[in-house]
Amino acid sequence: MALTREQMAMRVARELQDGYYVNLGIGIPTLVANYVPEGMEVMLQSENGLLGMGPFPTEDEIDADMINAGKQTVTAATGASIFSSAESFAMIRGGHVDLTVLGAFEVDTQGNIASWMIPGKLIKGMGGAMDLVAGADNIIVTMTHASKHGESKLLSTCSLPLTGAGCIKKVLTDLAYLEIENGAFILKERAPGVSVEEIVEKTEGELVVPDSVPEMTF
Amino acid sequence: MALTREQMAMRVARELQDGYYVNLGIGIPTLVANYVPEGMEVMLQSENGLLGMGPFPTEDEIDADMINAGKQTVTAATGASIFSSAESFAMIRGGHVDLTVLGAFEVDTQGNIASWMIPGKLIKGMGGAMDLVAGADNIIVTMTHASKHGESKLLSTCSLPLTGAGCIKKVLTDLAYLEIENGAFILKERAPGVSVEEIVEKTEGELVVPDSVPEMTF
Amino acid sequence: MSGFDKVVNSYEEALAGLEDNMTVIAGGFGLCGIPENLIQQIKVMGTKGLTIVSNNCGVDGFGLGILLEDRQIRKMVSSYVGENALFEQQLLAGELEVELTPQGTLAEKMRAGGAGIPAFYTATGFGTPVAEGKEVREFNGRNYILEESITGDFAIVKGWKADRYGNVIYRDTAQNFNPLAATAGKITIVEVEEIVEPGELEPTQIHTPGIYVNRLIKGTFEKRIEQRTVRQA
Amino acid sequence: MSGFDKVVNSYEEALAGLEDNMTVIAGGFGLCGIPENLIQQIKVMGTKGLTIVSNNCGVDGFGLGILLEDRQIRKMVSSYVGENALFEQQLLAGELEVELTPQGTLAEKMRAGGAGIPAFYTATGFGTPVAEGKEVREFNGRNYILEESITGDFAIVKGWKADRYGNVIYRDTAQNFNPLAATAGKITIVEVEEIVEPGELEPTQIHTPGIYVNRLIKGTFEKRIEQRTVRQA
Repeated sequence: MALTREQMAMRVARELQDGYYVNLGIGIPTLVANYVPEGMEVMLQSENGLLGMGPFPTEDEIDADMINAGKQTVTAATGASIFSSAESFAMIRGGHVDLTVLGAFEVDTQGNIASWMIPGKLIKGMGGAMDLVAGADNIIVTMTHASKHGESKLLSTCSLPLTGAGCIKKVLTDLAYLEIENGAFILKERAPGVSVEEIVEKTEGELVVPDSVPEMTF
Repeated sequence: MALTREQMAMRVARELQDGYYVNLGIGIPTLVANYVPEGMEVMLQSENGLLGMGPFPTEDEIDADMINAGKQTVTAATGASIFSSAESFAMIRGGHVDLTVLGAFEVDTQGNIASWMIPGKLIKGMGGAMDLVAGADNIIVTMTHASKHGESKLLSTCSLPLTGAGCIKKVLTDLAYLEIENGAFILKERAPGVSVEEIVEKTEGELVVPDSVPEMTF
Repeated sequence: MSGFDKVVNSYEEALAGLEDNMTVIAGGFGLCGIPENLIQQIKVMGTKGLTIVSNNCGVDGFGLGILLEDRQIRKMVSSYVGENALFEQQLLAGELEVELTPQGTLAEKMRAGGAGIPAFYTATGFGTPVAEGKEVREFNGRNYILEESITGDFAIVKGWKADRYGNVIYRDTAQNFNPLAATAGKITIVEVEEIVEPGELEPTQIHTPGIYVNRLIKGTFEKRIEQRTVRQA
Repeated sequence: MSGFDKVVNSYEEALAGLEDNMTVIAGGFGLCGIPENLIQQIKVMGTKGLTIVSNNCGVDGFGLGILLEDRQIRKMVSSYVGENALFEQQLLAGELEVELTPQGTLAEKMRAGGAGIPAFYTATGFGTPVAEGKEVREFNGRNYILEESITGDFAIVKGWKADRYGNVIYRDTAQNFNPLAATAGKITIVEVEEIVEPGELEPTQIHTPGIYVNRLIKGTFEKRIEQRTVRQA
């Protein structure tokens, strides 16, 4: 079975470490915050200028001046700091964020990522995604392994305009967890009940399959 | 009579305007603060991170955490702001300071200034002087017109290592107020009782003497 | 009053001198911390051909979006413009130009503009469409692109409190691009919720020193929320 | 405690890992806002061959000046080093290297180092000895030189108050280079006068967010004054 969005978030959460500063993109990455392991603390960075993002506000707490990068109303966690956009991206660009999790349309075996633009459709803009992928050492991309039409999103060369070049080393799809090394995807783990064959079939870029590919457990 | 240090400060103070943000260098420039015209307010920028420098503290007010760029204990004026060195030089380099007054060893007809280094003697460093002359549109250099040995400091080409190139337009010496235009010093005013001949004699760089050179009055 | 008193008493006075085809840098992120009344005044003035530098272009009917209604904007420099149907329509019709700029690069371009730094290198955008036509240079084995700074004829800024000298503090995440925009305008106008006397703000806690501020005005603000999200109490 | 608790309990622990020939960035301007106890600990450790990046090198017998006594400093990167006879003596004897850097350029190099900007252009120093060997480029009709950023193996910083998470505020002009140094160290150590609990500092008023701080320690400080100047009450 392919992973649910919740399971994908749970799997990403296993990469967290106590004391990590983490930037979570919109969508599945946001859900990761719900699965921080017991006894561990992480601090969420929101690129509009908030380090230490708390939960959504109650009706009474709602404040138009307190939002996250998705423009949702949020709260500040204990020990938060709030600053300008230049300071926020100084942190990001300077490599001070420990883990960045974001979605994508495509990833390729060179570590390229395409996530912001589909030519011919409207161009909404890259927001902070280009800064995030350029600035972080440790990035996990979360996406479905293939499109609804079965076309692989793990490619030898991205077909869409890039968000960043040569910056991705870890990909979690609904079928597998893979790492990118020496111009190939390395299959590290598979979703429960998903066969290696299915992953091979749905991976267009070069895929290295080790002798043993453990199944994820939840 | 050559101007005294106090008279030089008084003359510079006539260039002030109400609402000016001003950076005053060490020495004669510092004295300018004592001659701000009645009914006018200026705000002093100290490049170690203080906008709105107040007077020296009383014995009771002395605070090691409150100093100026000359490392003297100072106070903050009403409405002051205090910030980092990067912010301070963003202001300076970005051209936000209205007037900069500083001393020099030499100035030349190309608007070059040498003020920080005498080869063979100890090199103490340029501090903020290179940033100040590069960042300000409106700079007044204050210095004696000639050395104690009678050697002119207003040259066709500076002999000492430069602090800044092509950035000086106004010079006040103990003998004259001059502006630099089209590769020459223009004699604008002379000190009371100082003859045009004396100024001509003590100016090595090309000097333009208008038909009328008013005497300064104090 | 002192020559440092930046307070003006009307939005007409605040935006005096704004002309067609000028560049305006605006603070705000989404609808958070936007100079709502200054934008409204630009609509009233009907100034045309504007280049607007702002992370977003508001939404239909609010924020910078209202300047699209009478086609006052010629060009937007933004990182994300996905919240606005009229924007899309004018863009597709070729009536509006857009220069998409990564969010962090946009923030740094404003800061650099205000700080007298004409250009800087960043890894952001290397190998992407953003790098087209830009110099690439290697430092310590990594590739970076050269990005030039931005300054504006005017900057419009939303603060929380300011003293009469134009020392400004921002509230919570309404800070965002505002202090950067404030440094980068030839003329910087700040509208705030409250004006206090000089000396009332702690000097070390001022976000925008008054030296950057030319005009200051007190406004009232709708503060519309773009994505209202709540949890159960 | 939480993984965000940065507090260490001894200066030995604070400077663990500092080795010969490393680069250390230090906050402070003159003797104001210098990390006195961290400097003292480096003296005790006897680490040699250090490159120190700091606006000044203290005075004879205090601040960074004490690291000259046992020749622990190989190279200083500073804007002004005129307060120190031992410095002069070692420089003239060729025992000490100095890279003089304009004060604003030094501040910006630290900020850029922390912000992932490898280099920037500035007009400061164009046409002077500082420009030697550096690229000159024209932007909008004016000449600028290319300056590269600075990072350090360690940064040593003096704050006023910090919470356990390493969020720091500085007092008055003791801020100076400290927040810039804090961003530019691979390992950043902050010593402060008071440590408070997370939540006690107002989030918008924090000068150095805790993300930049690796180790935090409470110290006591002499705060020597370099130029004591007073007026009559």
